[in-house]
Order: sequence, then structure tokens, then C-alpha cells
Amino acid sequence: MSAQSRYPERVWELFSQAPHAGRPVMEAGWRRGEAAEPLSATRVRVYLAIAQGCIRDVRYEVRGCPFTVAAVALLASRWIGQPTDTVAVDPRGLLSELTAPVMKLGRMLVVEDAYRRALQAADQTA
Amino acid sequence: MSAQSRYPERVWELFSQAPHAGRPVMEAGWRRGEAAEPLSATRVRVYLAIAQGCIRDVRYEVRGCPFTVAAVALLASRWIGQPTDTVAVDPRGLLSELTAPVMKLGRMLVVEDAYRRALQAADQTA
Amino acid sequence: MIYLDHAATTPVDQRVVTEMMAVLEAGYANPSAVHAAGRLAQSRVAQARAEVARLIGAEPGQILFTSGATEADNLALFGLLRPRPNDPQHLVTSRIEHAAVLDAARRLQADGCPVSYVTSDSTGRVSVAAVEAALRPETRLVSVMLVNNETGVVQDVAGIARICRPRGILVHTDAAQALGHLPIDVRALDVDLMSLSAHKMGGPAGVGVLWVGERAAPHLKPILAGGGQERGWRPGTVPLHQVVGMGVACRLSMCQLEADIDHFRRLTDELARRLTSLEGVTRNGADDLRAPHILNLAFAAVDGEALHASLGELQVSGGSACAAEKGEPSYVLRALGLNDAAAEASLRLSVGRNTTQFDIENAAIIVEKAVLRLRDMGPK
Amino acid sequence: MIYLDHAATTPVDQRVVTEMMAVLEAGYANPSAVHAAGRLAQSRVAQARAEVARLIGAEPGQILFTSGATEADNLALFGLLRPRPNDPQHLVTSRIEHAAVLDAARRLQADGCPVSYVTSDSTGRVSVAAVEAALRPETRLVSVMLVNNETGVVQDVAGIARICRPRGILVHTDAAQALGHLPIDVRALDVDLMSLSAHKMGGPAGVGVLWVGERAAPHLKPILAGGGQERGWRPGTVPLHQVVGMGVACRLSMCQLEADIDHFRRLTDELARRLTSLEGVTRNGADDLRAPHILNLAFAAVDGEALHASLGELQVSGGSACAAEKGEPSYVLRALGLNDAAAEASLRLSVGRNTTQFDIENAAIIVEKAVLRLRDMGPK
Ligand SMILES: Cc1ncc(COP(=O)(O)O)c(C=O)c1O
Ligand SMILES: Cc1ncc(COP(=O)(O)O)c(C=O)c1O
Repeated sequence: MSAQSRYPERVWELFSQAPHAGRPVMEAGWRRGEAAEPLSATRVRVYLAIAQGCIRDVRYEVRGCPFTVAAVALLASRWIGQPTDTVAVDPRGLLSELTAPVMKLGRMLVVEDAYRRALQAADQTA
Repeated sequence: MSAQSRYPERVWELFSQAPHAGRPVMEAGWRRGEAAEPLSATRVRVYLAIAQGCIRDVRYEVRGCPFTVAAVALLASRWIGQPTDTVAVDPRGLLSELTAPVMKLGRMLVVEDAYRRALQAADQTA
Repeated sequence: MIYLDHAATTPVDQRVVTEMMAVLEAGYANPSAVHAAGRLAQSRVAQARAEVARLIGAEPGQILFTSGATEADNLALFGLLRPRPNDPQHLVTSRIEHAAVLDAARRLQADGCPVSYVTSDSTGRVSVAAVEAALRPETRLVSVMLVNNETGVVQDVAGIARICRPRGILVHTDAAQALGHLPIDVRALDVDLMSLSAHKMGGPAGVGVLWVGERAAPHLKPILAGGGQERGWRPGTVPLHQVVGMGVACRLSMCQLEADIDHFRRLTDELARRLTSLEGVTRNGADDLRAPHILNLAFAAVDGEALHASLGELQVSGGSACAAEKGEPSYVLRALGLNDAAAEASLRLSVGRNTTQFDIENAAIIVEKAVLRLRDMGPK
Repeated sequence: MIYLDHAATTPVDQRVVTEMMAVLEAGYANPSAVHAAGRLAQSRVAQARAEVARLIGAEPGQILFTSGATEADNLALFGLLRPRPNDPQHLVTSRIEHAAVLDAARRLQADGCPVSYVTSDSTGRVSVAAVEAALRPETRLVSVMLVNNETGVVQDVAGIARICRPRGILVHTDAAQALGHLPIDVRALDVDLMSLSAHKMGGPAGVGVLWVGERAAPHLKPILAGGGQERGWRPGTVPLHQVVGMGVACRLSMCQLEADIDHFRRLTDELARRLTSLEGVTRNGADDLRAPHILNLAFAAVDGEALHASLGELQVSGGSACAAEKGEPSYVLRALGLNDAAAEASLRLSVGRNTTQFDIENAAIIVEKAVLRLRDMGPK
């Protein structure tokens, strides 16, 4: 028995595998959005590769609790391949999808901000 | 280990053997003295066989705690063979001789009374 | 040694020892700690809670572990009654309660809580009418034990609860002597709080329970301050081996309570038959009201201390262990109408699972011999 | 499983288990009962009292058994301070005390006792000067722990006692984390009351001690009411196996304290050496002040919850077990100047007798891997 039994299986998997985590090798051509919450020192940075109105790829950096990491990773997997005008973040939806406690709502808002800002950002033309 | 370890060895021996205990077969010729203390229901009856100013024999009946029984028995052994004008009871002396707790003083006074009354009594001439 | 003092404490059942030992050797961690061993420990605590609950017809969540029935009694009284100048909180209890309740009541009284003490009748029972007569508009709590620890007399706690319920008065019962000796159902009794102790029924000393029903729960305040263990009612690291021990003892009782009761009853009936055949031996407390494991007899025309000193290897109590330590005659027996001397010349004989028919025969012989010798020695 | 949470609770030493089981199986009776088995039990209690006393340089008669350090802490504070309108009884304590002291202090405060809370400096120590500054003419009691349960920092209790003595102020110290980990001498410390717990040093949970020195004894009032056990200060049947277990644990510590300390120190030093070689790892509490068995480290740039979740089979605490249950960041670490996030990203690593060099190597690898992965994942 280990710490994983304290988290829903899905959350644990996303937290421990963190698919798509990392920074793009070359930031040129990626949009970037960042958000933070100082009290818990949560920080999320999202990178989106967008071409022809479509999200080709997602990368992220995150410092946060397992639910936060899971939410960021979940959205990354889900957004890849979507047209930019169909994607959105629903913080309460994330909470219930991950069966996270309500006190995690603040962190889901950080995740939303980071994704939203990345979507609205201009390309990083280096 | 048994109850005896709660009592001084001397007291235990006198209580469990109770030498000279009992009522004389024929009371005629014996003097008798009795004393009681109702709260603890202690009762002591002493019989003295006296001839020519000398205590030839002692018998007693006693309902009382082990210290009381020991005191009555101790005096019986000690008085047998003594001239009546040399015997006496010293309640405080009994306490210390039997290493009894002070709260037993009242019972030693009952013992004293019974012996004193027997000494002062007239012969039971049946 | 013939041990007929099970009402003071019972040997720990071998099956309980085995499970306690397993816990001690496994070295589980603090049940409050967040990590894996802590969670394992928590599930053992939950199991123990369920085992106790099942034996008294309660919910596991209502079982609050304490260091014993003494603490449980204290928690019930101090936890519900807070003396305040402008809010008199009246307590009704009985003169035959265990020292844990009586001393707590006296302390509350000293702090400004009005307390009424109801006495028992000559059968050893606190009558429902007497409790009812003591009730006041400001009565908050009634505390009457389920089985008296000296006479074994079973109290009419259900009857007492019945008159308290419509008045909104909470009812506590100290069931330390009842657990494992009577079927107990908190719903049928309709009480609000119940104190239990493990070491009176084959479990270890140093662990007990306060059962807290839903009417009492919102009002209960803790005595001890500290960590949030036991829903904040009882701080301190929960001693896993102890709690497991109490759980196992209750589980065992669950499956052999009827057999235990038969066994206890047969032994005490036999002992009573033998000893009451002596002259001047009377029962303290009505025979048809007594719990199966306790027999209390008064011996006329012998000195109490001499009687106790004459029992050799037979181990019994005069009164409760606590009263015995103080060397005072039993207040419970005096409430029955006995004087000091008669109370002291009484024996409480209490049996347990390991007591045999042979023990009873030998005990009867020892007591009979002692009584006859002392009477023989006494003034006729 | 690698268990580095000995400050929460230690496994019971096998030698202690063996002696406890012997007691449980022998089925000794209630130590208060007057008969032979009771007297035998009493002599075992007396022996245990002497064994605890010897380890702290006290007299056996001053050892008061309780259900643990929580109850001992409560008894010290509630037992000495009685809030009264016209007699302000001021308490000085620290912000880094265990919940048992802090919650008791808060309760006293709510009941009308003025309380001053002294904070620790960034080394984790409560300075003597800060305590002195908090003293008032009406100060009755100062309560400062001997070893903090989160940082392991040893407090200058002797220094604090030195300034209290001439003012006639009583001094209590919670030594739950010190017993078995430091040499303790109540005379040298010159304190008046000391709380101890068995399950922090190889003994069973559910038993502790309040040592009561001669200056405090005349003033101490019991919390619990009931039978006259423990000189009237602590009613309830004394749980013999528990008390014997604590005695044995103290006896063992008496003869191997130096070896234990060496062992603990070597292990935590090694762990500190390995982990502080990582960047952004700092000690919580000054290293030269810490008890040998506890190491508390802060890890920069990682999320605390994620760190704890990443430790796999390594079992440690963030703060104390009690604080962890509430899910609040440690108030002790915040007193050191850490913010919430930094306090949460801290690990308390505590070792025991059975911890091996191999455990330490593996623990270091687990922590290092977790920290590097989380940092790698985080924004650079
Ligand atoms: C009726 C009753 N209540 C309470 C107690 C105290 O129980 P414990 O020893 O568990 O504190 C006892 C036993 O001494 C008892 O007989
Ligand atoms: C410093 C300190 N005091 C008191 C306690 C409480 O001890 P116990 O679990 O014996 O009640 C602990 C342990 O939790 C502690 O570390």
C-alpha cells in the first residue's frame, strides 16, 4: 500500500506519468500562458503549438499538488488535435472529473488561467 | 502469599491459633468479664479461674479483627500463673507490641475492659 | 489460588492476548498518521469500533475509545454538564454508583451544579419512582448504572430512560459490569450515553468506551485538550493494541454470551446454595435482580476483617477495589440498610470464564470453615 | 516499507512485548485489590515506577501513570491552573508546543486564564529572554517542551527554569520526544513537572507519565474523578501490562541510551549529508540544537503535497501526526519563519532503534528522485 491509494486511480496515473510534460525544445511558434497562486506556490505554464486554427501540440510545466498536475496533463491530452474555437476549460468540471475535493477549486482556476492565457497569447516569435 | 502477609507474624500466629480460646466446660468457680463496642460489633468475654490470689487459667470468647483476637490471646497466655495483684492491661502497650495501627486503639480498650471486669468480678457460683 | 474477584478485573482471554501480541509485534504506526501503516492501523481501529458497537446494538461511529470506564464516566458527566451561574444544570444520580460517577458528581456539585442522589431500596435497586421524584425542570442528565459492581443488581435503566425521554433529559448508564454479562441493546434501553470497560470482560485494562448516542453527541464537550483524535472528543495517540484487545473481547462475547451467562449463573447459584445453607447468611441485593457473575453475601456474627483474613488462598473483595483501598465500609451495602459491621462482614464473590465447579466447591468449603471457626471463637 | 516516522510512534521493542505478554498471560489482578494477586500487581507497578524514575533522576513516588503524554500535559496545565475571577493565574507557554499543551492553554484562556505565547527564533529555539519578557507577577506556570516533535530542536528548559525559580513560578516540560533520546535529569533541569510517553521510545501506546516534583505536588488537582488510584491524582484501574511495558522500555533505555543516541545521530547525520547535497534543501531548526533522532528538511521549488505523494514506500510525516490529520500546514515550521508552501514542502524524517544504514540510503534515493522529478516538471 502506498500514497497512491489516497488518490483516485486516474489522478494517480496522470500525476505519476505526466504525459506531455516539459518545455518545447524550440519555443518559436508556440504560444505560452502562465498563472500562479502564491499561497500554495502553485505555478502552471502551458505551451500550445497552433497551426491553421488547430492545436497541434501541448507542453506544460507545473508545480502543484497531484490534482493540479493531473488536471494540467488531462487537458494537454484532450486539447491536442482540437480546433482552437472548440476548446475550453471548466474548472468545476475538472474537479468532478478528477473527484478532487472542493478545496482544490482554486488550483483548477490557476490551470484554467494558464490554458486560457496560452490560447489568447500571440505566437512567441523568437 | 496470603492474607497473613498483611499482618505481623506474631499477630497472625495468635489469630490463627487463638490459644486458650473457648468457654470453660463448667463456669462455676470462674470469674467473667465482658465488653463490647457496637460500631464494629467487637465483643470480648474473658473467663478467669482464680485461686489463692493467683490466676490458674484463662479462657475467652471473642468476635473481633485479627489484632483484637491476638491481643485477647496474648493476655490469656501472659496472665496464666500470675498473681492477680501484678496483672494489668496497657492498651497502648498492646498496640505497639502487636505493631497494630492506631485506629485499633478502641478495640484494645475493649480488650482491657473485658479483662479488668473479669478481674473485678465475683466468682460465678452456679 | 481461587480467584473469585472477576468483578474487580478478569484475566485477559488468551485469544485476546494473542491478537494484541500480533499487533504489538507487527509494529503498526500511529493510527492518525497519514501514511500507509497509519491507514492500516486506522482500519484495525475501525474494526474494533464495529466489534464493540455490534455487542451493544450501536453504530461504529458512536464508539469513543477512552482509557477505561472511569474516564468514560467522567467524560459523560463533565462533558455534558457545565456549571454556569445563570443556567443551573441539574444532575440526578444514585448513591450506589461507582466512585467514577459519584466523585465526578461531587466535583460538579462543588463547582455549582445542583445534584440529587437517589438511594436504592433494600433489594439494591434504584426505583424509577425515586428517580422521577428527583427530576426538576432544569434536570439535564440522569446517570444510573446498569449493573451494580458490588451487589450485581441490575438496575431498571430502561424504565428510568422512559420517564426522562418525554422531558428531554439525557440518560447515561455505566455498563462496565454489564458488558459481557448481560445482553445489552442501547436502542432498547433508549439511553444516550453508556460507559464500558474492557478489563471486566476478558479484555485488557486501560481501555474503555463511551458510547455517545445521537441526542447526546451535539452537546458533548471533551475533557482533555490536544490532537483531534476520536472526533475531537478524546485526544492522544489511540493505543492500537488496546483498542484491538477490546474489540476482540467484544467479538468473543458476541458469540458466546449465552454460554457465558449460563456458566456464570450456574456457578454463582451453586455457591449461593452452599453458603446460604449456613445459618445467618443473607444475600445483599435481591437474587432475582442480580447479574449472573456476582454474588454478595452477609455473614452474621463474625468480624468482617477477621473473615477476610481467614480466606487463605480464596481471593474475593469486600466492596469494590477502590473502596477497599480506602478501608471504608461499602457505601453500596450501607444503602441497602446494612450497618458498618454487617457491610464489613460481607463478601463479594464474582466468577469468570475460567472459574470451575471445583473452584466453587473449594471456595464454599473455605468460607464455611472460616465462618464456623470465627463463630465458634465468638461469644455465644 | 521504510519507516522514518519514529517521532510519531515507534514499534514496541520485542523485549517489551515479551514482558507485557507475560503480564497479560499471568492474569494478575487489579493492583488496587487488597488480596494476594493485587499485592503482586502492586509490586510490579512499583517496579515500573522505579524504572521510569531512574531514567530521569526522580523518586519513584513522584511518577504518576497516565494514559499518555497528552493526558500528562493536560493534567499539568489543568491540574495547576484554576481560572478564578479574582485570582488571575497567568500561564506562559510557546507557540511550538504539542497540541496537547496548546489546546489546553487555549481552553484555559477561554475560561479566563491569561496566557502568553512565546515564539521561537529561526533556529527553532524559544529563547530564555523571550520567556523572561513574558513573565508577570501573577505568572504561575511556564510550560516549554524539552524536544520539539517536528524540528527535534532541544529547548533550553534548564535556562528557563533558572529564571522561574527565584520568582516561585512552577515549570512544566513536555519531554515526550526527549525520553530515550537524550539523557534527562529532572534535578539538573530543576523543573517541577515533566510529561513522558512510552510509545515514542519502544514502549506501548496508551501509557505515559506525569512526573510531579515536590514543589508542584501540593498544588496539583486531578482532572478525572473516581477511585483513589495514583494517590488520588489519576483514578481508574491501573493497566498493569501497560505500566510494566513503559517500565521495561525505560529500563532498556537506561542501559543502552548512549548506544541509541550514537545510532540515531549517525543515521540522521548521514541522511542530512546526502539530502543537503541537493540544491535548495535547507534544515528546519539549527543542526547543533537538534535531538539525535529527528531531521526536518525544507525542499525549495516543489509542491509539498506532490512531494509527500511521491515517496512511495518511504513513510514520514510532514508535521506531527495530529496536525497532519487536520491537513493544516505546521504551525511549528511557520514559527521558524517558513510560509505555508515551504512548511508543506518539508519532511520530518525520524529514526529509531531498528532503522538501518540501508534504510537511510534507500530513503535518500527515494527523496532525491522525487524532488528531482518534481522540479524537472516545474516551471524553470
Ligand atoms: C461499575 C463500574 N464503573 C466503572 C469502573 C471503572 O472502570 P475502569 O477500571 O475501566 O476505569 C468499574 C471498575 O472498577 C466498575 O465496576
Ligand atoms: C511532544 C509531544 N507531546 C505529547 C505527545 C502526545 O503523546 P501521547 O500520544 O502519549 O498522548 C506527543 C506525541 O504525539 C509529542 O510528540
